[in-house]
Amino acid sequence: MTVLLAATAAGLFGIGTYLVLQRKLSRIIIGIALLSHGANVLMVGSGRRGRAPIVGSGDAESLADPLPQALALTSIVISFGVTALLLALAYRSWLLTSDDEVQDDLEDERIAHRGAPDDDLAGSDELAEIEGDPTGEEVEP
Amino acid sequence: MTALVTLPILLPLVGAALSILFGRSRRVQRTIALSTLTAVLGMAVALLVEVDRHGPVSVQAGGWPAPVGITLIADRFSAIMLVVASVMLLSVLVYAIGQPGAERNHVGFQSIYLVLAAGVAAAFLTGDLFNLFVSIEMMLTASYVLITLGGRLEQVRSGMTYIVISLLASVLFVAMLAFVYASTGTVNMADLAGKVGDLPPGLRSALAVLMLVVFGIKAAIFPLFFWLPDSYPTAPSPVTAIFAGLLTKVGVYAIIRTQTLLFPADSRPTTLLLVLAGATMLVGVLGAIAQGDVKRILSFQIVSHIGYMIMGLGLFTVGGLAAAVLYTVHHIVAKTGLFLSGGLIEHAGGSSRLTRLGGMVRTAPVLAVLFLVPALSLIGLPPFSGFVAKFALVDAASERSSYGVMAVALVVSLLTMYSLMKIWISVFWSPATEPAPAGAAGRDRAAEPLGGPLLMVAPTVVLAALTVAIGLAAGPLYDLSLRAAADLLEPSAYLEVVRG
Amino acid sequence: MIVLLLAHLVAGLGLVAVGGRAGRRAVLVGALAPAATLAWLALQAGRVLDGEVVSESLAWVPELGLDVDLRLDGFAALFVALVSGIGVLVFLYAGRYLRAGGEGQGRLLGLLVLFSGSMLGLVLADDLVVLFGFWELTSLTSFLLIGNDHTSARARTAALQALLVTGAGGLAMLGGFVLIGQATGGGTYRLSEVLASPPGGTPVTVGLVLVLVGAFTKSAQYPFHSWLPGAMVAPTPVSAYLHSATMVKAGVYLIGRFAPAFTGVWVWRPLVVGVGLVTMLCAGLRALRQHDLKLILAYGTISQLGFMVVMFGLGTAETVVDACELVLAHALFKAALFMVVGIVDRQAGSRDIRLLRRPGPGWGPTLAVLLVSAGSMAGFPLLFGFVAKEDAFAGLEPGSFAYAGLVLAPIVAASMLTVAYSLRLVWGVLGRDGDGLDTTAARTAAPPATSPSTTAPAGSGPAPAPRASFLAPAAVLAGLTLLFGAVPALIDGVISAAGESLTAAAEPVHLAVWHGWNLPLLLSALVLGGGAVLFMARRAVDRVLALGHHLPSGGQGYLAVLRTLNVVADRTTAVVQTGSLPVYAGVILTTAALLTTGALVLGDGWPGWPTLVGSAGHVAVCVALLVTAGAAAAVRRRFSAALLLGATGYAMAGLFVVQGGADLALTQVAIETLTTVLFVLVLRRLPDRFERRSGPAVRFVRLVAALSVAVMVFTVALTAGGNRVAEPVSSEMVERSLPDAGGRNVVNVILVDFRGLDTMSEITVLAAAAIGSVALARAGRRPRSSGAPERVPPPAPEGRRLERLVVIDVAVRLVFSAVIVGSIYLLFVGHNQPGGGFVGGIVAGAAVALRYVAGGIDDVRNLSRAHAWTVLGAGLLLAALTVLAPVVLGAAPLESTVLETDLPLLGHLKVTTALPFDVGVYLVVLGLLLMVFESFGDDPHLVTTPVDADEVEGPAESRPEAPVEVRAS
Amino acid sequence: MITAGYVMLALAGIGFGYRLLAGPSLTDRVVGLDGLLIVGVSVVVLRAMQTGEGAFLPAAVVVTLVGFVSTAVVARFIEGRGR
Amino acid sequence: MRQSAGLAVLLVTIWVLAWGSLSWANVLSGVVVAAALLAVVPDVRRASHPPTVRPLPAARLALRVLRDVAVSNLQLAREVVTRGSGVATGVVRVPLAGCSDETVTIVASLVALTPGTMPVEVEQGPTVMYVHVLHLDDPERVRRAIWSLRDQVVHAFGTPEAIAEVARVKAESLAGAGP
Amino acid sequence: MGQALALAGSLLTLLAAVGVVRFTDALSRMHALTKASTVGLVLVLLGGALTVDNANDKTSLLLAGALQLLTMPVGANLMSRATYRARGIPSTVDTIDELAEHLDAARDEAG
Ligand code: NA
Ligand code: NA
Repeated sequence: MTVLLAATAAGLFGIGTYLVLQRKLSRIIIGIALLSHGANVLMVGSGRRGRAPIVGSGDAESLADPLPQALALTSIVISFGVTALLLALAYRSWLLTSDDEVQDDLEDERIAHRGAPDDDLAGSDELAEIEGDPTGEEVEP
Repeated sequence: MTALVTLPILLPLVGAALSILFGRSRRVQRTIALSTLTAVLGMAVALLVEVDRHGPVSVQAGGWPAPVGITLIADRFSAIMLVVASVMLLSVLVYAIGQPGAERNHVGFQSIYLVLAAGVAAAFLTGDLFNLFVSIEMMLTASYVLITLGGRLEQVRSGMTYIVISLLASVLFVAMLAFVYASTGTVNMADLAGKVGDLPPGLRSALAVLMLVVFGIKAAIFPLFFWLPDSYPTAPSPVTAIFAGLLTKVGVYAIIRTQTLLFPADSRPTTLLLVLAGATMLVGVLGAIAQGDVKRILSFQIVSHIGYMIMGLGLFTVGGLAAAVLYTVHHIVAKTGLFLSGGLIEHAGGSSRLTRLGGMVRTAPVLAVLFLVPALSLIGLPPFSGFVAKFALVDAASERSSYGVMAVALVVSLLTMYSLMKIWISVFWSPATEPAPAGAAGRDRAAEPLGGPLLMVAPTVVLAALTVAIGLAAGPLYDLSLRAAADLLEPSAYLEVVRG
Repeated sequence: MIVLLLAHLVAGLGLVAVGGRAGRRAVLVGALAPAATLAWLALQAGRVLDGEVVSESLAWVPELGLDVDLRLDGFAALFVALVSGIGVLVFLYAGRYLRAGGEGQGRLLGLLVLFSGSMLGLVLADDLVVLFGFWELTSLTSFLLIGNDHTSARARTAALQALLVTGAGGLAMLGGFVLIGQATGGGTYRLSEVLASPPGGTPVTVGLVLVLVGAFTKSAQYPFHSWLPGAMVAPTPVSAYLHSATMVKAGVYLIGRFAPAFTGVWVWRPLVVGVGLVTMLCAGLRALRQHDLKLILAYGTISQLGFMVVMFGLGTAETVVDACELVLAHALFKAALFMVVGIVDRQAGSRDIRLLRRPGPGWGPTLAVLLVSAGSMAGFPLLFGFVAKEDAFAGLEPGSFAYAGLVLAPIVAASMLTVAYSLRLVWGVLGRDGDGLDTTAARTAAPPATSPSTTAPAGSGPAPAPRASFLAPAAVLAGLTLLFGAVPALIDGVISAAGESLTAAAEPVHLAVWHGWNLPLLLSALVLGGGAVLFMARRAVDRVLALGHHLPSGGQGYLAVLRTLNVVADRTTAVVQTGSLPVYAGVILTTAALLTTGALVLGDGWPGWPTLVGSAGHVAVCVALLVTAGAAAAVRRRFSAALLLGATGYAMAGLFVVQGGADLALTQVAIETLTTVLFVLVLRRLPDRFERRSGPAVRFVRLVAALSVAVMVFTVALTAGGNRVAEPVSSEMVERSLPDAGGRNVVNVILVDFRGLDTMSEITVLAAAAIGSVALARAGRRPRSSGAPERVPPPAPEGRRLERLVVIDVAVRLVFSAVIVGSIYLLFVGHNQPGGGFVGGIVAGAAVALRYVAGGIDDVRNLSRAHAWTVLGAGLLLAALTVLAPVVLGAAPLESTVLETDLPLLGHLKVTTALPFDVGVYLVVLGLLLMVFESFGDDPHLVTTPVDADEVEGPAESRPEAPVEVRAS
Repeated sequence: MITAGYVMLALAGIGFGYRLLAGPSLTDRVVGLDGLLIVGVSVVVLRAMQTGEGAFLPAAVVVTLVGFVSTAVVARFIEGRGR
Repeated sequence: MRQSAGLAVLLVTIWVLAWGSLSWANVLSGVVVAAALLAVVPDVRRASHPPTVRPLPAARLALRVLRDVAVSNLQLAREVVTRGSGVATGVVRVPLAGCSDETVTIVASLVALTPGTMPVEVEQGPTVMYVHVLHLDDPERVRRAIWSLRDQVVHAFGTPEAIAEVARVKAESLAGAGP
Repeated sequence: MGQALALAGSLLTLLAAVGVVRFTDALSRMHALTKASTVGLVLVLLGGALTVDNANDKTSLLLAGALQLLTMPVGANLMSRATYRARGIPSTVDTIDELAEHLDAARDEAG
């Protein structure tokens, strides 16, 4: 792993992170794609570089490490599948809302902005009553 | 033996493929799925018996020896998880078939469900870190599809959260794998177990922490859990139930597996784990208390109870790990059961909001019992499964003088009770304070004396009975957990069987 | 004993299930289990009174020291007698109190039996954890009993409070048990062993406090008392049984068990005695202000429990024996009093002393029972309560232990209160207050807790007298009070056995009515006199007590705690659970970055700076990567961003080239193109621009998160890269690729052979993603009208379909089949050259994309009779079977064979069994792409109106179903 | 000679890259991207000529194909928007 | 059937080229692949008319295209240096009677490669091409150049009917009727 | 020979790049790219095919060249059409625009 590769991966991760923290799903998808690129840079960078690992095209020492390549390839293909799914989600979002904005969870917002819990399970009224604590005024007319 | 370790992964895959091909007939699809999962359950049980008697069983995929080929391996811990997972998968499938509605009729449901089953099994059985990644991806992709099946607006919203966060975890996973390979030149877990120890301490603990974060996102531990309560409740009930039971547990499994197997004792993030465990328990249960919807309360409780499992791991004693294993088993059963009864409540009452439900102890007494049993188990009341598991945890914490986390565990137990009783009181006792939404599927009481279709009620009953059974048979189960925990802390047999 | 517990369980569950239909017989069934227990106890009586112990054990979780150890000794026997004896009576009483067939009665009786069993288990348990278990079960059954009338908001509220308070105490107690159990040498939870050799140390001290908290909550001691008055909303049989005679004594029971062993611990006596005394006094005072008969009794119970707590808590040989007497006396008179109050309530229709009128004729026996029991409560001579109180005073005589006087004085004072509220109770039942006080004020006040139905409305003349069978159970109890009061020696044996089983120091007792002229007698007289005076001056007393109304009460404390809890829960959740994806993502990524970097920095292992750059090519592609990535992030238009992302992807391919990854570069190029295509297909629907530029603060936070992640990646990457500790395992792969796996292209051999399982999972991911995309994109389309699957959608209005362009049409037709052939070539060449199933499939997908460009989705659909789903399924099946087949044959999954043969004309042929696997991969990838076009590629006019997903159901089961969801008509 | 080729292609790459980044229209970016792909393929071919390593040539062939695919798709669907 | 055979030959050729060596194994497998493709994707069978290639006109066309391309690039070099000075763009309508789908595609492609012109629209029935021209001084000159290109293409690849049609149109235009 | 062809191809690509940078409107840049780089790349591919040893590599390069010749002009055609029609891109037509007239006429007819 050269400094350049590490820095490139870091840069991709940084930019990807910046994009993932946005509200438009299409930007988020781009961010995730960049993060995946960053991870794959790390992956291929984790093995030796060299000639394409095809037996017979050079001595074994000069070949690039094939394993990280295979792993990166797998991860690339998986990312592709999931990206397709995410795009389907954006498409669905467009069908329903004509946009791909990531909306906040309504229930969370409701809880965050309500004054008090909806239900008084503690039953403050009932409790005062059944505890049998008559006020002084009740005794004397 | 080869078959026992491999077929639980391969059969669902073949089943999924057949299910795709037989897309024209739901009946055939259901037969495929039911028979596949039944077979998997049988094999899982056989595997557990075998592993418990004779130690870990491993297979090298393709016949290639260990670091070259992928290792599939079952030890007691993975076999236990596989058995429990198979039971859940089968029960929830039956429930899903019994549930009226569009989702279960979707042409893709059965095949995706089988993919999920394969992913879960593969995650439990793999002995290779990269294959673990791929297995989890398989499970997650299936879950992405299941959680958005139906395509309603709130599903799209929560699906975005769920998928994006999961993808971030996946990206970090790949980065972590790259770091692991860069420093050790291998991704085979048994191979890594020998090599990670040679790494400098800083790198070692950085890898340990990164793994914890990666799997912690999936396991929903604090502060990585936020996605869960927002996304689970929007899915169809059976989907939520199987997610609640299995998905986070795969994360927990991975945390326990990697932290015990890969890292030498001196680089285990004990304090970090215990702090996170406590925070997870507490924040999760507070979230549950704040909610006003059955499924959301139950979802937050998942988070809270993940804390217990992490706590057991964080103790890094045989007792603690055994408790964590037992707790995980208990939690899977009880929580899945609760979500199933939550689905029945929704079916019977037309909503899952507390304010819209009420008086069901009279209108649906069977549901009351079906809710109460797993609820009491989750609270930790004897003789249900949760009691022994929770006690084992507290006992282990006390043994190790980890009083802080022990206190949190006890307090959270109480708060769990409060949040569950909130459901009990609102749904079963008090009258509804809000009318049910217009057009809500109010069920025909006369037609459904059980409170729901038979195929929905039956699996719920089975899980409720199971949580009682686990409680009653806790002795042998705890012994098994102890053996599993001992294996985890002293994995020599595991390593031997892989290295040959 | 276990059989008895099981009998309770079975009877209880049976009654809950079908008791509602059993009518009055249900009561008798309910009484069976306690009756059997009583019979069993009678059989064991001889041995137990001789000081023997009857024990039974059932292994449960031996490794945790968790076994169902049951142990019947004298003390337990006393409680078993109470639980089962009063249990039988309560069931008989309930038979008259409850209206037959009322809603929830089967449930109520069943729960009572379950409670009875739990209580029995509690007092018999010799394992602390099992004891805790039964303890919680009593809390739970109490909860369900209090809330049994679920339509009443008060019942629900009270039930929850009781559950939370006692549940909290129970958990504290469990913590205490664990601390104590762990402190014993062997880590035992066996109660008798713990008490035999009590451990010490700080954890034990803390543990004891926790255990006491549990006991205090259960026995309604201040400040945890307020749930008990609330619990009075339960039907009177429940109050009589749980909330006076048995369950509330569980805490007292526990203190009694623990006291002799742990009085030496410094915290024990001050805490127990202090709390007990405060409770005695405060609850006594509160009792004086109640108008509801049940509440008078409830506060009386709290006060008396305080008394018992003090006596047991002192833990001397003498006081524990006295306390045992108190337990018995209290159970007898308080259960009877509750029953009488229940009778009054039922017959007169009210329990409010301001509303009750003088009882009419025929009430004589009832009043007799009342007088006997209340007298016992007040400590009137010749009644058992007197005997017990005398002995208690004697046990507290100054000099019997340190500061005994300090304890005695408040107890005497509290006893006066007891006398006063006993009188108030009697006076109330007699209807004397009903004449004197302003009844209108009472009527307008909140209605007192009355049972849901009464035989007669209040105030409509004298109430009818109860039937004899209604009164009988209470009469039995009153009779015992009289009997033991007159001839206390009858129970010498019971009390002695109980005392001796608690502490070896206890000596056999001889109960007597008359001990001569001594201090206790004097005190008794003083108490009776003082109490009478207090009652006489009740108006004045009430006015004084009313001043204390504003003092914080236990109930307010509970409310405050609960409210705070809810507020804290809300606030925490509002902060943590913002519901906003960007926040979640930010927290997660930053956490990952900070924790990991932190761990790295705290340890050491910096390997020094490695090589700066690999080659000039590296510099070029890395610069390209970063610049295009940055631009993709910066542009504000969706299409431009997608194009720049594509450029980044091509730069990645460049990087793979310079690193030496041929297959990787190939795959990357192909995938990147298709990703761009998909992006365009989706983005064409979406608005042109990204709107809403966020504020500087938000952007700053994003920047910080991005930076922290980048720093983490950079540092860990360099540290990991510079610390390679072993030769990579891939060298062996390179060696074995050709000779053992029959392929030159090592990457491909890894993908389809060495690590074929990864690939299997990966194509499964693709299949799932494909299904998911179709499901999402096509969900909620209106069902096709006819069942027959149509391949071609109905023609769209002119001008709205994708326009056919002659140039591209011709070019695509020329290119398409050539590209497909090329893709098949790539598939087959893969094992030896760059290529393989993935790349082949993707290139085939590119060809499909060309068809799409030419003629839209119709052209794609018309390509072949083979449906996209079939392609996908067949591919997955082929791959899975290739993995599976060797397993069936007894080999490892995916184990492959190299087939080599020389054929005439064709020459040397070499095929590995990995080939069908790769074909499966090809098909899955192609299937995915076909389905993706199916998802996004619809002509715009078909989907311009957003569809409401909810209104559409999926195709019905009976109709023939097409694999692809229906499309709009 | 090959080195001269590399230099020219590098300069061309800078030019196309500038157009890709600067736009301003979508067509300009497509032009830039297509140009960059051509540069990339050319570099790979030059490298193959230089080193004799043919492993990356399939990638070059595929680029010529898929470059067309993406251009065609973009071209078909950018109507109504130009940036 | 004839179309299929022609396509199959093309596909086998590509297959053999891809493998890089002419062997029985490659040819036979190519036949299998081509047959399989035609069977599974029947749609490709109706792909196009069988290509008619007349060697001599085709060679002439090739020469002309080579010349055009050379000119085109030189012209471009000049413009690059002069920064497109004197650019006067315009769009010209060029009716192309007698062109089939295939030939009009070839014409359009060649127009794209030849100096200063770029087709921006091709319409069918009647066939009309709109060409974007960098230096438009005389639209007629552009039209004439493209027509001559069309003639050559049709002579090289078109059907006899197309050649006749082209000849007829040419005669009409010479007669001044205009296309 | 091969190397010379490759060098010429590279030069043409550079030429295209300069045109793409310097021309002032999108359609003109389209001209520059299509003309120079199609030929440029084909030359490079030819040069490669003449130089490399492996027969398979040679045929690959030839196939790539054929593909490029076939697709690049078609792509350019498509792209120009889209550019001309795209609302967001100003197509500076300095002199006559017969397509615009045609489109207007068609629009009038429809409206
Ligand atoms: Na409610
Ligand atoms: Na324009």
